[in-house]
Amino acid sequence: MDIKISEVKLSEEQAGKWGLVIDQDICTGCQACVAACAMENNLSFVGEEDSGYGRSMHWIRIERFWEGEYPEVKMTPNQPMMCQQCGSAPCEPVCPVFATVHSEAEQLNLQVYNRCVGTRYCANNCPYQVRSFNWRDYERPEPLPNQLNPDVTVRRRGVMEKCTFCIQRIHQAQDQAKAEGREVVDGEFTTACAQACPASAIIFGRVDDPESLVSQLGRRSHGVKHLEELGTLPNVTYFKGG
Amino acid sequence: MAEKKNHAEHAHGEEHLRKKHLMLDPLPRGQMNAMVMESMHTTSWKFWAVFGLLAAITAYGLFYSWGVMIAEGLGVAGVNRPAYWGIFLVNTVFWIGISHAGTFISAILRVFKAEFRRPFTRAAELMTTFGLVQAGFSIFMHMGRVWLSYWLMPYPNQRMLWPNLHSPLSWDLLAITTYLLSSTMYLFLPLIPDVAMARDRSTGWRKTFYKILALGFRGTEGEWTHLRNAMNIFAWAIIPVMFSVHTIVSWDFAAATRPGWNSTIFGPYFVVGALHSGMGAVIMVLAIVRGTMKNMKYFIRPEHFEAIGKLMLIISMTWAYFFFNDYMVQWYGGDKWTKQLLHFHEAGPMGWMWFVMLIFNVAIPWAVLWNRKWRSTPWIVFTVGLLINVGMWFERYIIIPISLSINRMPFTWRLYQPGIEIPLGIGTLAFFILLYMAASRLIPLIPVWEVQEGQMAHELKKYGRETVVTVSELE
Amino acid sequence: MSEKFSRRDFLKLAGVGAATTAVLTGCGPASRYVKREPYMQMPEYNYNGQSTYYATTCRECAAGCGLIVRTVQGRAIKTEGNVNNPLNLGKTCARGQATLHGLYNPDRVMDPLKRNSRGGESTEVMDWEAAIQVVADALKNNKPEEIAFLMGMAPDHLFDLATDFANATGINAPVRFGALGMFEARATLSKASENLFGEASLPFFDVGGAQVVFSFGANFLETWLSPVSYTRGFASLRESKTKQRGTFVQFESRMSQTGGKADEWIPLRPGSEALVALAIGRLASESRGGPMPRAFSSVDPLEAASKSGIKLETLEHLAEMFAGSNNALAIPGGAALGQSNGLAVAEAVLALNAISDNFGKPGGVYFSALAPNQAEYQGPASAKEMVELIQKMFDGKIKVLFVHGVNPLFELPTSLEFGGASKYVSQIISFATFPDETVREADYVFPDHHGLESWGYQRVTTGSAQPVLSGAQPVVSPYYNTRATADVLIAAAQLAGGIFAEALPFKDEVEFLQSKAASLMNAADGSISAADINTFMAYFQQHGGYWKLSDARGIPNAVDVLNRNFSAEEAQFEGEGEFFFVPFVSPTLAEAGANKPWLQELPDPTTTVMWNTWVEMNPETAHELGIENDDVVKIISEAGELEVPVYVYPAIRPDTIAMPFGQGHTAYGRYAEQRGVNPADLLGQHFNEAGDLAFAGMKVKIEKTGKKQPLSRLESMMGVYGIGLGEE
Amino acid sequence: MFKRLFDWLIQPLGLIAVGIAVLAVFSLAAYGINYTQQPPEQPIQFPHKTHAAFGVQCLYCHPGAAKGPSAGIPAQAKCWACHQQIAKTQTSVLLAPLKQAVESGTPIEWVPVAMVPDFVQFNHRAHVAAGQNCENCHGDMTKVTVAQNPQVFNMGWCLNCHVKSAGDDQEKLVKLSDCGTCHY
Repeated sequence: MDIKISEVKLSEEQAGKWGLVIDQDICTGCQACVAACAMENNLSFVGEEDSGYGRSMHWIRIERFWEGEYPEVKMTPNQPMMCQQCGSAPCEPVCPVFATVHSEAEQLNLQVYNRCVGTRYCANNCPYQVRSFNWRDYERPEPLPNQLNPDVTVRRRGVMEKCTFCIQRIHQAQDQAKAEGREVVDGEFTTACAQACPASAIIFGRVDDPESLVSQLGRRSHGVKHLEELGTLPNVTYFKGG
Repeated sequence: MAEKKNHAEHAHGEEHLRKKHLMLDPLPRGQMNAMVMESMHTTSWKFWAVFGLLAAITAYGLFYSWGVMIAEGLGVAGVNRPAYWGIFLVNTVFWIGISHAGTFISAILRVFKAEFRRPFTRAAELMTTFGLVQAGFSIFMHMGRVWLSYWLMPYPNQRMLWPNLHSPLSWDLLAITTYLLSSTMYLFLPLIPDVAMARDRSTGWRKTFYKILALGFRGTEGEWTHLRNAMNIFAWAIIPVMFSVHTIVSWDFAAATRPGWNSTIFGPYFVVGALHSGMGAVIMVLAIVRGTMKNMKYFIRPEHFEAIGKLMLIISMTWAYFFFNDYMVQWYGGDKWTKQLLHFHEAGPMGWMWFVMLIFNVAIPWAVLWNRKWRSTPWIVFTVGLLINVGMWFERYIIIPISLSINRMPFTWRLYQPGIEIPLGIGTLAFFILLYMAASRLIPLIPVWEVQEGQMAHELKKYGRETVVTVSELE
Repeated sequence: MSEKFSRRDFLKLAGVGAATTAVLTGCGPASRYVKREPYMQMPEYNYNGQSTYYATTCRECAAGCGLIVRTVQGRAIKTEGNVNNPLNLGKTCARGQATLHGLYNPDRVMDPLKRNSRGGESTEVMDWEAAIQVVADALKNNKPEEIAFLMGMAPDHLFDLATDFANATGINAPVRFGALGMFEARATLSKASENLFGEASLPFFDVGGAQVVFSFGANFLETWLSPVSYTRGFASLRESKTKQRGTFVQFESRMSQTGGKADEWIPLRPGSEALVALAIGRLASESRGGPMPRAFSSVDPLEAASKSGIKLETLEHLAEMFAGSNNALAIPGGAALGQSNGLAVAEAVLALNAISDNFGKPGGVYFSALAPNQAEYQGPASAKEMVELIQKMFDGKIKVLFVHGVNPLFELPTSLEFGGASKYVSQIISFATFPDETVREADYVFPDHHGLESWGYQRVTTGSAQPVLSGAQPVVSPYYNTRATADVLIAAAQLAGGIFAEALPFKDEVEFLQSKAASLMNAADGSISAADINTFMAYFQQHGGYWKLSDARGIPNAVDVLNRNFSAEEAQFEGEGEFFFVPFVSPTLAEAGANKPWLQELPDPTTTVMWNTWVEMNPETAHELGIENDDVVKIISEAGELEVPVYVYPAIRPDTIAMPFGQGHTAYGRYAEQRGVNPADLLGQHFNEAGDLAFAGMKVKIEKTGKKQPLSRLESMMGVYGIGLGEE
Repeated sequence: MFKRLFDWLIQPLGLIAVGIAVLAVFSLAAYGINYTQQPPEQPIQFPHKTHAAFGVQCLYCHPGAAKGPSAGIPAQAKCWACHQQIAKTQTSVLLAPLKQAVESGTPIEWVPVAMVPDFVQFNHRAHVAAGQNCENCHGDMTKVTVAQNPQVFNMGWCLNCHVKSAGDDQEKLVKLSDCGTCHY
């Protein structure tokens, strides 16, 4: 069952705009991206009990599995998993109120917090399981709220959330470029995870610009897009390496 | 065998047939009306004790717990990643399933002129309406921000925002609303002559109450004609609605890109499943009504249990067929995640549920209901009905939270452990029974006019040595 | 209703109505209750709603990475790496990201406090005048040799100030200590380097330039020396675009996060590292041909194979791999050095590098570049040196102990009895930012600013080819009534007068910083230069520090390395019990991260456990003992015992158990307290020849307790391990 | 009891009572909504019209509008820069709070008038750059004392203008009606 959707010419119809390239071979699993994402995007921490029950709010998680048994045991390459910003996202059609909706302008899967009524259908239908739900109003005792990023909405209970590709940074860069009367330059800004990554295993940029770094990296032959066979047209490319 | 039977019939003859069949055992109309009125008026201290207990359970389980959940967030429930849907949706599907029996009995059997339906169409219809109410509760509970649920409704607004009609949930909302409205109408129409009857035999606030409900029905020929026409139209129209509702509910799952859900056969499979649990529920209700309400032994007789039991057997077989079909299709599909899921169903930590489901839904009904004597015995069919309902609830539990535990991202697999869903679920059950108890003392549970109509049409005729039941067309 | 329904009541009612309406229409909290206070005087370069960025230095560990902090309206919002800082080139680790949860931590020391009785809860708030008087009195009323400074590992300006102060006044030279240094076995590294190359310097391993990397226990992707810099090196080792993808082999008994990235992970019997290194050296020399160097001649590969539990074929294959590359690098570190023979391990592994003769070459071994205002490498204190200090405390030779930047009651093993010794010290004054265990045992706490609120600089000890002095400046004004410890010391010294005042002739901390930086102002090859000190300091803060532009790494003199004799002795393990005990530093929490909620919520890179401590055990061992995941076991060592839940870990030797260090606080704020256990409680008083603690040199017993404590994991036990899936 | 209540409710007087109750609930809600739209009380009855009449430009006090997301409230130092040279400042009762605030160094607590909810990411700069004048949204400040909103800042109002200003430009419409333009 190794049919690549790209081979049957589906993906060209809806080219993404922003994308990530992730090199699993150099990802060390250090969690810097996870922490950076939490700080940038005002993620709540949920405490021991809830986090152990699958309720942690990580927008990006690093997956690792095991191969073989001791002593020939190997840890599989760390796999950072975040919203793949699918070109044809399964989460979008199922939302009854358009809270999960495709941004035509940025070609991202938006989660409009204030429209969300919390049916959680989108999360069920996400093959990547990268959506987190605000199960409670998680406490942030004073003065921790001082750290909150004013550019990102603080979510309250009953609302779905997920990786936005740091859309606030996209807007900021675009606004800045517009004010200066120019186009956004590749590498001018990046997502919080990519910016923090000590190994530079995460690279962010325009996938629709053939000259951008992500496009150049993406053309390397062994890139994989996860669950592409579902026709989701994801915008995150993984290199397993090794 | 055939000879024996003939012999028996000869021995008892007409007397036996009359005793067996309500339609052949007419009572004077006044007496029958009085019996129904009496059943409505009689309340023992036991009734009030149960009523009070249920009211308390409803208040705590449904309203208080829900309030807590609204205030605290869904964290008090057991839902998590990846089982984002839990018992709330199980209960929604379950109650919608229960609601199917009413329509099936009163509409389909009416359309097909199955005479045995007559005494209990109302009892079944009430289940439809009250079941849908519980389904509505369950689905609203499930929402993270229930106070914004009106956003699911299409209404003109400045923001140029509409509900997403691509979403199966939007179809659900439309289907369930339609079904609730039409089934309520359909419950109400045949009720009119009976409340008119009750109005004429009541005093005080009951009289006022029935006066409002009866809409001034006096029983003239013209009124009857209109009523019959209306009932006919509704009976036909509600059948596709009924089928569509559960099909659409099944699309919530079938339209999703999840292993185990993405199955083309879910539509009919769900409809049959709904009837399966619905029939079980009807037979339980009838057994309880027969056992606890006054004068009901006259109206509800073993023949009715026998007839419903037969239906249950057929439905159980159909359900088994669809289950098997679905399983085969999924298994042969060869998708590794689906295979993993099927294996998880049977051998996972909740594997016992899968086996219990099959035993309750298939093995026990098949083993018991083939026997005429057994299926005519109220307590036996009551038990079978109960087991079927448990089995069908398990089926939905397997389809929703258990199937959600397994997905294409093994790193996230996790089991679901219910939390506040349990009091909330018990609350809906208590509220259902509470509504039913209240209704049983407020409106005639037996459609008297329908029974009388049937009795008028039935006759015993003798052709030589044979006694034959004949039914004349009334219309 | 006899009372009158007042207008206020009515408005309240209407307010409730409005709030309800707001909620029902989805408008969130009614915004009309918000108040806005304008600045009295708007700071320059500050606009409403726009971010201001400040360069500073990360103080979470001693590496000294440069940070750029985004601030909005006086609040620090986000930290990013300083792209210009040669150490981290714009990158940060998770701890650097979460430093804001330290800054805005709900549990900080908010005022100078006097503790009424040590260990007690009751404290009195003091004002800073009184606090400075206390310090001044402590200086004046004691003999200089009875005063000691215990400081954190970071070689920062405060350490320089304390050193200058000590030198001028005759008080004890400040002792720098940190658990990270202890678990890194820094002293062993520099001692080995002294023995082999004649210079007690900290080696720098150019992982990025190598083709084959053999690491003996070095957890360089986690907390070891300078993780961000080493991670960058690792990434370029693996980079396959411009060169052949490098190979990485890790030798350790328990798979660390670093080991998880290895192409080949070789589990060896703890204690046999030196033997294995020498055996590989011998086999590699054989494979290369030529005369057998003396260093490897006496070792028997067969014996090494049998004692280490590595197959001989594997050893041969590894040796061939090592010999086959001209760019092979061997790194000693971590638990391999924290054993009784740690120094021998370090020397043997360093000697391996002589085979590919990579000293001072790309992909080889260097000496770390010394920071711009540094003359020679000064390592932090080894555990042995700490014991000396503790002994002095026991003997009553220390009357006043100043503690800053370190939490000895948590970081030092209990068996070293810092707590017991502190009872003989008449006055303990802590300058901690957070209410940690040591603060609870101190008589006074005069809280320092958080790192992001303070001035300073920090020398980069290792990790950068260029000499780097990372500069720090306050990115936000202090949130609480805290004061820079340097300022307190300067003020107290002035108050004490005499030699003390002469020792610190500065107005304040900033003037001290200027005096220290003055020599760099016009130095050649600097990243910045200026004609006057004020301009220079402005540049210094603006750029986040000062660095030289050229490579200044030292080249080890390795002429005789292969002609030495190396000990192949195995390590001695203390204590009775069948399990080797390997404590390791939690990669996400490290020694001081436990009070930052988001660090607690970060899954451990290898086990994905959050918010707790666990003990790792091989599945086979667990099966034999009848132990399952989440079963609480009691671990008994000669020094103590702990109860901790089990994580059945597939990549650990069956005769080894491992535990992360970082949790188990009894103080340190709401997120850290009463959470997990501290493996340091199990460690005994054993040292290697270099004076580092033999923390991995223990054997322990395990007892079942019958209790269960579920660990919070991010991973799925079903999906990752198949537990509960119905598959056998 | 139930019966008597029921009987009472369906007689005309009862129906009137029901009507009154329903009306009361609705009017309370209406008042609540209305109340949220009232200009709140300010510490100083700041006369925008007076300042505008002196020819003070909006951007003089609210310079952030041209540069970034927030227009900003001027620092007290800015008020004082002009006011300390105005003799009336020392005597006027209305200006006493300002004088006191500056002298005591306590900030004045203004109540924001024009606010969008926290889930709306609003940027003044883009609107100013697109040629919107302040008064298009904030009304004519030459006519009011305390600032008040001439219109409710709700999504319909925003969107209406966005759609209008996009005109026939499809690309612009996509950008201006995208949820992610304001909500993230």
